[in-house]
Amino acid sequence: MAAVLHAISLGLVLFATWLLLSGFFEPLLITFGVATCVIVVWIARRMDLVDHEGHPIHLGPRIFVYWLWLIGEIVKSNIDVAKRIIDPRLPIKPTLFWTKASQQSELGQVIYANSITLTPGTISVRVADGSVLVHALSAESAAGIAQGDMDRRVSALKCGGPD
Amino acid sequence: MTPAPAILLSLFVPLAGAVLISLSGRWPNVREGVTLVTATVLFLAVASLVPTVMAGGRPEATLIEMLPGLPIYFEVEPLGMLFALVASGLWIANSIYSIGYMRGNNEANQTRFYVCFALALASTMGIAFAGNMMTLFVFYEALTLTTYPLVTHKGTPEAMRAGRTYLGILLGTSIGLQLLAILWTWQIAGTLDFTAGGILSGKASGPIVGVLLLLYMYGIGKAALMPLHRWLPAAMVAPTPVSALLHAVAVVKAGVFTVMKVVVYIFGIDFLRDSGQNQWLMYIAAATLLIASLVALTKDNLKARLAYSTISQLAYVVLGAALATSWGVIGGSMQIAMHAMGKITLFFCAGAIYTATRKTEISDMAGLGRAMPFTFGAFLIGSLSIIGLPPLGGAWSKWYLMLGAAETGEILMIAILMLSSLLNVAYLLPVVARGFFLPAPQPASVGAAAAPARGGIEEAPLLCVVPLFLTAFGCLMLFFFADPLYRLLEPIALP
Amino acid sequence: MFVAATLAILITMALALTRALLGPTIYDRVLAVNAFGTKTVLLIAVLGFLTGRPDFLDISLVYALINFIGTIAVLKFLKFGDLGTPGSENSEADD
Amino acid sequence: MDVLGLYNYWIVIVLMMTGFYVVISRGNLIKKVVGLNIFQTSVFILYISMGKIIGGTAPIVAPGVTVYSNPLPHVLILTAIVVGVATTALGLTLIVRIKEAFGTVEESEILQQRDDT
Amino acid sequence: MIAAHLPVLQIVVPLIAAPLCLLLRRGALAWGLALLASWAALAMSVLLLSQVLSDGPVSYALGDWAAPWGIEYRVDSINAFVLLIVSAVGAVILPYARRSVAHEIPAEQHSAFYTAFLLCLTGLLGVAITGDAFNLFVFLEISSLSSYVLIALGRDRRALTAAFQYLVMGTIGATFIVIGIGLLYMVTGTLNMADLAQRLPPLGQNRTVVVAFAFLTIGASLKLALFPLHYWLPNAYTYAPSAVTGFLAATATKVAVYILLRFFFTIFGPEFAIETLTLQHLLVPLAVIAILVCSTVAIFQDNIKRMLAYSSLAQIGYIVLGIGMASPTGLTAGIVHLFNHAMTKGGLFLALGCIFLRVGSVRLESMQGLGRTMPWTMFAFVLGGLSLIGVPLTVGFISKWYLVQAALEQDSWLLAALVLAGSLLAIIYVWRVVEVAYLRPPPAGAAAVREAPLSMLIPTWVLIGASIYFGVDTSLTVGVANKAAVMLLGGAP
Amino acid sequence: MARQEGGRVIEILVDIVLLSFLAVMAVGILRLRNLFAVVMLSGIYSLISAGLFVTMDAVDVAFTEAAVGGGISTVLMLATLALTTDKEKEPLANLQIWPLLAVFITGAALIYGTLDMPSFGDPQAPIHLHVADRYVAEGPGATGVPNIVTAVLASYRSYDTMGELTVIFTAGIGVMLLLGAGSRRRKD
Amino acid sequence: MIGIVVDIVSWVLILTGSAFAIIGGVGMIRLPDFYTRMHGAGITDTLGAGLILAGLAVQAGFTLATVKLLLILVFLLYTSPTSSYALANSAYTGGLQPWLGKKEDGSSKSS
Amino acid sequence: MQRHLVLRVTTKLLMPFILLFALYVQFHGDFGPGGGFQAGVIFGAGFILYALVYGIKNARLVAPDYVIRVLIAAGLLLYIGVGFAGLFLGGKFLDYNVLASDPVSGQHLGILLVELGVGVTVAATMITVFFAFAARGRDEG
Repeated sequence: MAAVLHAISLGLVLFATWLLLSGFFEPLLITFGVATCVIVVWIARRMDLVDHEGHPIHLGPRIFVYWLWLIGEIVKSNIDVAKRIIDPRLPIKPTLFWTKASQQSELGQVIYANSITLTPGTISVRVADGSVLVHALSAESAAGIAQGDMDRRVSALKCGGPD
Repeated sequence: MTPAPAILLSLFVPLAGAVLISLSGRWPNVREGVTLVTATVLFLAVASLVPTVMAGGRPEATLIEMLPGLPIYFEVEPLGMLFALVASGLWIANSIYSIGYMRGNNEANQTRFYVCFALALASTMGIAFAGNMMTLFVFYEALTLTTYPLVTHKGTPEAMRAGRTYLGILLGTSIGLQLLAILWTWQIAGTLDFTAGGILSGKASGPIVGVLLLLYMYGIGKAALMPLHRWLPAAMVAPTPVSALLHAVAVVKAGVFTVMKVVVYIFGIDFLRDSGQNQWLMYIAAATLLIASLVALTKDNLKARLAYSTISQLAYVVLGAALATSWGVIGGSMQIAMHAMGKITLFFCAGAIYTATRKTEISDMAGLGRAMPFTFGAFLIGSLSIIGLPPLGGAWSKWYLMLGAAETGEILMIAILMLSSLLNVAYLLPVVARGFFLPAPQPASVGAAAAPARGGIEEAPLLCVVPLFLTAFGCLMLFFFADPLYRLLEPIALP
Repeated sequence: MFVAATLAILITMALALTRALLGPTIYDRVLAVNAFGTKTVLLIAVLGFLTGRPDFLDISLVYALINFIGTIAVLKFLKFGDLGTPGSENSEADD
Repeated sequence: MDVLGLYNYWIVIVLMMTGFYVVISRGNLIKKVVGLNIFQTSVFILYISMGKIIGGTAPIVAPGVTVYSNPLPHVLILTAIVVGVATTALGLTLIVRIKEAFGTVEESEILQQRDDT
Repeated sequence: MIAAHLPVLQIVVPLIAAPLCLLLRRGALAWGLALLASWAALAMSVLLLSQVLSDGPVSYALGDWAAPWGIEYRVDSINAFVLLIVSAVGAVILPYARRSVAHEIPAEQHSAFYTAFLLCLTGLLGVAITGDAFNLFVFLEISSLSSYVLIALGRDRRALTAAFQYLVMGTIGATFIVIGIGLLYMVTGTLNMADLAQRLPPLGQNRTVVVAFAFLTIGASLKLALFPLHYWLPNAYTYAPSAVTGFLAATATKVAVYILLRFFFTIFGPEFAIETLTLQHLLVPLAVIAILVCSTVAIFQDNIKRMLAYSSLAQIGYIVLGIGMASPTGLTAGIVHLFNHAMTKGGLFLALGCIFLRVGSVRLESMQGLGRTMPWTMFAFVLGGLSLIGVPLTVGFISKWYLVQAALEQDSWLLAALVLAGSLLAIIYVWRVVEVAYLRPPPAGAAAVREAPLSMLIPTWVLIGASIYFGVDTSLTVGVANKAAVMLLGGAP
Repeated sequence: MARQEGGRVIEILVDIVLLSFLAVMAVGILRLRNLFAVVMLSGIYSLISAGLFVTMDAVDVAFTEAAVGGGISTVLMLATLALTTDKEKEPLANLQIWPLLAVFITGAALIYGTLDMPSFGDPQAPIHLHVADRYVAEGPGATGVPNIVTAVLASYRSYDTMGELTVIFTAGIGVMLLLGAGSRRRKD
Repeated sequence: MIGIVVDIVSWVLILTGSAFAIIGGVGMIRLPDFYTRMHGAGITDTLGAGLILAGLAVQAGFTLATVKLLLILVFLLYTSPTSSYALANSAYTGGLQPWLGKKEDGSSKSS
Repeated sequence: MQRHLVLRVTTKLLMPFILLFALYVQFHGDFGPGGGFQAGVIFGAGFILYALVYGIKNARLVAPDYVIRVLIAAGLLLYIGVGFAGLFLGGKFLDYNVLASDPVSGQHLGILLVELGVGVTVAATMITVFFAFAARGRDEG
């Protein structure tokens, strides 16, 4: 049942994307769009892609809130790293450390790891056993991760989904 | 006059014979019967053309148009008539002889032998009746190819080497030089049809004539003009009937016949003489004639000696052509027939000696004449004919050649001809003399050398002796009945 | 304005290119290639505006996509030395 | 003939020749294929260069645009690209098989193995 | 309807059979389909040739777009002739392929093999028929790619390197052709050959055109393995499966020669190619060197397939020589030899394939005694060999006849002599085989060698028979070739 | 959005810069021994040339080149490297004289050929005046397809495209035959 | 009026984006080792690209182009960390040790 | 690379959109850049990505060899079929004008079908080629 729901919602999302991409609303192209969406959903199901990981509709609006916050973080860290790069003294002090990823689900861990990577200054190098190995450009950015603010926010997304 | 079927028949008969022979390969008697029948039928077919040709007719037949303006086309004229008669006639003798020889020596692959023989004869007929140079060339090549298996008949490394030389020189010269000459002729004259008076006459001039003549003369490797004569001695490894075929019936005769044809019908004797390009050819022929005779003197192997004798005798024909006079041409043409008859006799004898005694070296033949009187008697007759002594056929051809030389005032040539006759005497007669007059060596050594003839030396098998007797008789006949021959050939020299 | 962006992107590309040529490790090259790919995406987007035909952004999208797939292939190659292995199904660890 | 007008072609020629050189001078088969790729890609650029009209735009009809670059070279090159990738795929396939059969992809080492069986 | 659409059906029928073959999983079915398609192609090429001979050139506008805008098929006497050669060889080789392929290629690959074979056929036909320069390139690539694959399927591992070598050389050649076409397009704005022919002369000695000419020539020469650019060919022919070698040897280089002819005489026109650029000064020496060098190299080969491959190179030399002489006779000689060599060499390679099937090797020493154990095959081989030598009553003779005629017309007796010298070299290499096959006894353990199966023997003999028949009755081949030569030189399509 | 006059200058600038990049890449590919790096660079080469195609208005070509050159070719080459090796043997000499000569002659010929070429981007070049003009003028109308490249590709020169498809088909068959299930090489 | 505002906004966005892009590029050259260079590349990938695309989007207004620009952006933001991660990961598992300044950091678990 | 968590999840999310985009390109080749070939390549690339991340074995389950084999042939057959349709309907080979009542829509229809044929064959071929390469490594290794 959940699978069918996922499939339908995926189909709808895809169709929306189609319309956005296409910009044509002639019957012919709409037909093609529908056909396309059906085919893609069918293949996706064959590929076993359509589940809560592959199509995380359950995250709902929370994800957008997180995105906004993340963008802010990205801007901040960007400016920080940019400063360091153009500073003639090149004030960097790379570190490599493990930090805990407290998310229950794999999806959550992925979002966390990617978020770390997205913010310049820190890069996730490895994800294993509920921890993330992070490479940081400077002590400050390392501290920012170690603080655990991002970890908490990602956990709050409850990516595990109702399974 | 439409005896054209006879032409095609004489081409077809040996071919059909070849097929039948190969089909009857399992039953030797049938096979050899077929061979003989074929040979006879062929001779009859050829002979049926004689009256027409004698009467001045020129039967013709066209097979196919191979290239525009260049059909495979046959036309019987006197020279070809003569050649065809000689070849087909001698084939009968040769067939009989072959049967005796091949059986006597237990040769392998006899079927292939007879098949190739028949095919070679078909090619020879094609050459003899060819109505244009193209056709002649086609059959000339076919003859080379069909005789190749005969030369390499024994399959030994030596035979294969000989085969390579044979093929290499014959195909090489024909494709490399003769074909070029033919093409060039076509280019200049626009036709290749044998035409009385020559097709190049008036169309080519100056050095081109010389170059063309050179290309033709050395392109016709079968004429064994020095220095392209190597194939002929090399081919001596073949069984004796093959040697007879090569030397008397088909191959070398085809060569000199082609030379004659080229000189008479492509260049035209008058044209050639006027151009003056015949001079060097004359000298080459003369040189070949003498050198080959001298080499023959040094050979102890009987077949090798005969081979060089052939080279020398062929040069007579070429010389006749090179003289470019009517007598020369008649003499040369006659020499074809005369030499064929004489040389086949000699080869038959050599083969008979080998079959009976396994002897190949002249020095071993002392005293054999008494054991094999018929063989050595025939050898004597053949020798005398080759030397050119009356009352044998060879005398006529030598005579006309002398006349031809005299006609052009070439004293040198007359001298050479005479000298050559002396040389012939010197290398041929000792064989006979040795056989008859020298005592036989110790029996022990004879016994060791002649394993099959345990009970002393006897005549060769009857089937070997009869043909050589016949051909020896032929030599004699040719002296007395040369007139028809002359009348046959007259038109070509005196158009 | 687009000119400025174009120039900036070209400069960045040149820098990435330098890195790709310098190496020293193959990872540096891959990084440079990856960055270069992103820059190309931008360049094409900007060029569309520059030439007044901004409706060809599909190409940029394709670039981004291909770049991603290419990088994954590269990494898989680097890690496993071949492209067909799925790896062991059970292990959750990354190595 | 102005130098600026041909500059484009000249660089393309340099590129083509570099690719060509890689193909004929390198003994490594993979590098040969890469060289072929460069060679062909450069030819593509040559074609596209000749289709360009300064001031024109892509040949997709849009309102308000009058000058389009020449579409025909584009069509041809689309075909040529496909041919190129097909060739590359086949070349690489052969390389894989050669490696399996000879254990190397260096021309010189393969030549050493020219056993006659 | 069929008649009106003949030109396109000629290509499309084998083409559509190709994917269908792939769908038929069973090799035997695929073979049957391929056979049908190739025979249909032959029938159509015969019809097309007769149509062209009676009504003059045929044009077919694909997609109904008029000529310079759409792609046009244009069939005149020269390419109708080439079409006939290619489709005839294809139709003869397919029956042969059945046994040969079953012997040399794993069963599960058969349907794909026949697909590739049909594609190769399609490509070659497509090159020959098209009237559009770029379309020529596309079809050239179809044939090339499929021939790389077919060659690589040889059992020897060196087939792979040979195919790769061919791939590299072939691609360089094709790219050169593309460059050449591009340059022509650049200065004329058209790709249609007839249109090009009209638009090039006003440009005169435009430097771009000259360079385009050079590139097209080199590209085509690479494909046809003209002397210094021939390195790929011997390996490719040696290691490919027998049926493939037979097919490619008889067709691929012929089509490349056709390309050369088309470029020289139709597009650039004889005035430009011959009179302005004096091309003959380049082609003739190269051809002569090819004849002599490659024939000589052939003599020293112990692998008979390789020997024949070198002989092919020499024969290509003859063809190019004919073209290089640029006279009606010379061109006739070249075009006739195109046909003649296809028949002869195809037959020879097929005979060799029979030997490979029964003996398992094509090396000289393994052919001992084959004259007795495989009489028909060997006899076919000998006849083919005679044709290579140029013995009268074989097609080889006809070609050489015209070639020497052409040389003599230009008073270059040296050239004539060299042509004939090439024949002499051919005697040597052909005779090495004949000697071993006929005069050496079969080796002791060779009792198992039997005559090749009829399904292979008959196609072999069809080609060999053709090379005898057309050596005797030359009205068709020489007639068409002469017509084509006059047309090409006259410039009129 | 009006086309700016500066646009043309910058177009040429981009063109030149990208071409220079290409030249750098080509030399890099020539010199590098590490085949992996070579493959990476050739990937970039394709990407840059695709960028170049965009500046030259060949959007379809750019699209294809990006997908093929940057994607498929690179992936296939990596797959090949994975199955073979990624080290190139040291050649005998970095610059080989005969190939170099061949390349120089070819290149010189081409440069010679450029001398009579129409200038780059010249709207009056014959190429734009003969056949293509009609495609531009009539194509979209006759086929109902605004993308002239598609119109020409799939209709006017549809036959070429069929050939192109056949080429791809051939390559597919080839790979299937040579690397597919039935092609186990006997270890001989 | 709106036009000017739009122009100014897009100007600012594009110029800042360009600046970030260049800085990131410089970083790729200047920074000492592979891992640190990744941070440089990260700048161009995120803010550099983001700002430029955003600037273009503003310029384009509410059109299909904007949608596509945003799609590109989303796609970039989505894939670039993944590929970065994969790259870093494979470098790390491939045995490439990060340069950690003067003193060695012992916190890394060796695998 | 199944175990590669980040990659696996990302791919999962992305895959449907890649395929969608491929088909978008397929059907919008008339209006913007793109067309059958590009679409085929992108579609194939999607499968390649899947095979890279989930392993060739799984990818083969999604796209079995025989299906791919049929598709390779089918695309080409479709193309040629359109050509023949033109021929049977009274036009020349590949003449689209006769496919529908009026030439323009006939052309449009023809182009669409032809591009579809291209897309199918190209995608299937790309997949085959990649699978062949990747599978080879595993079996031999």
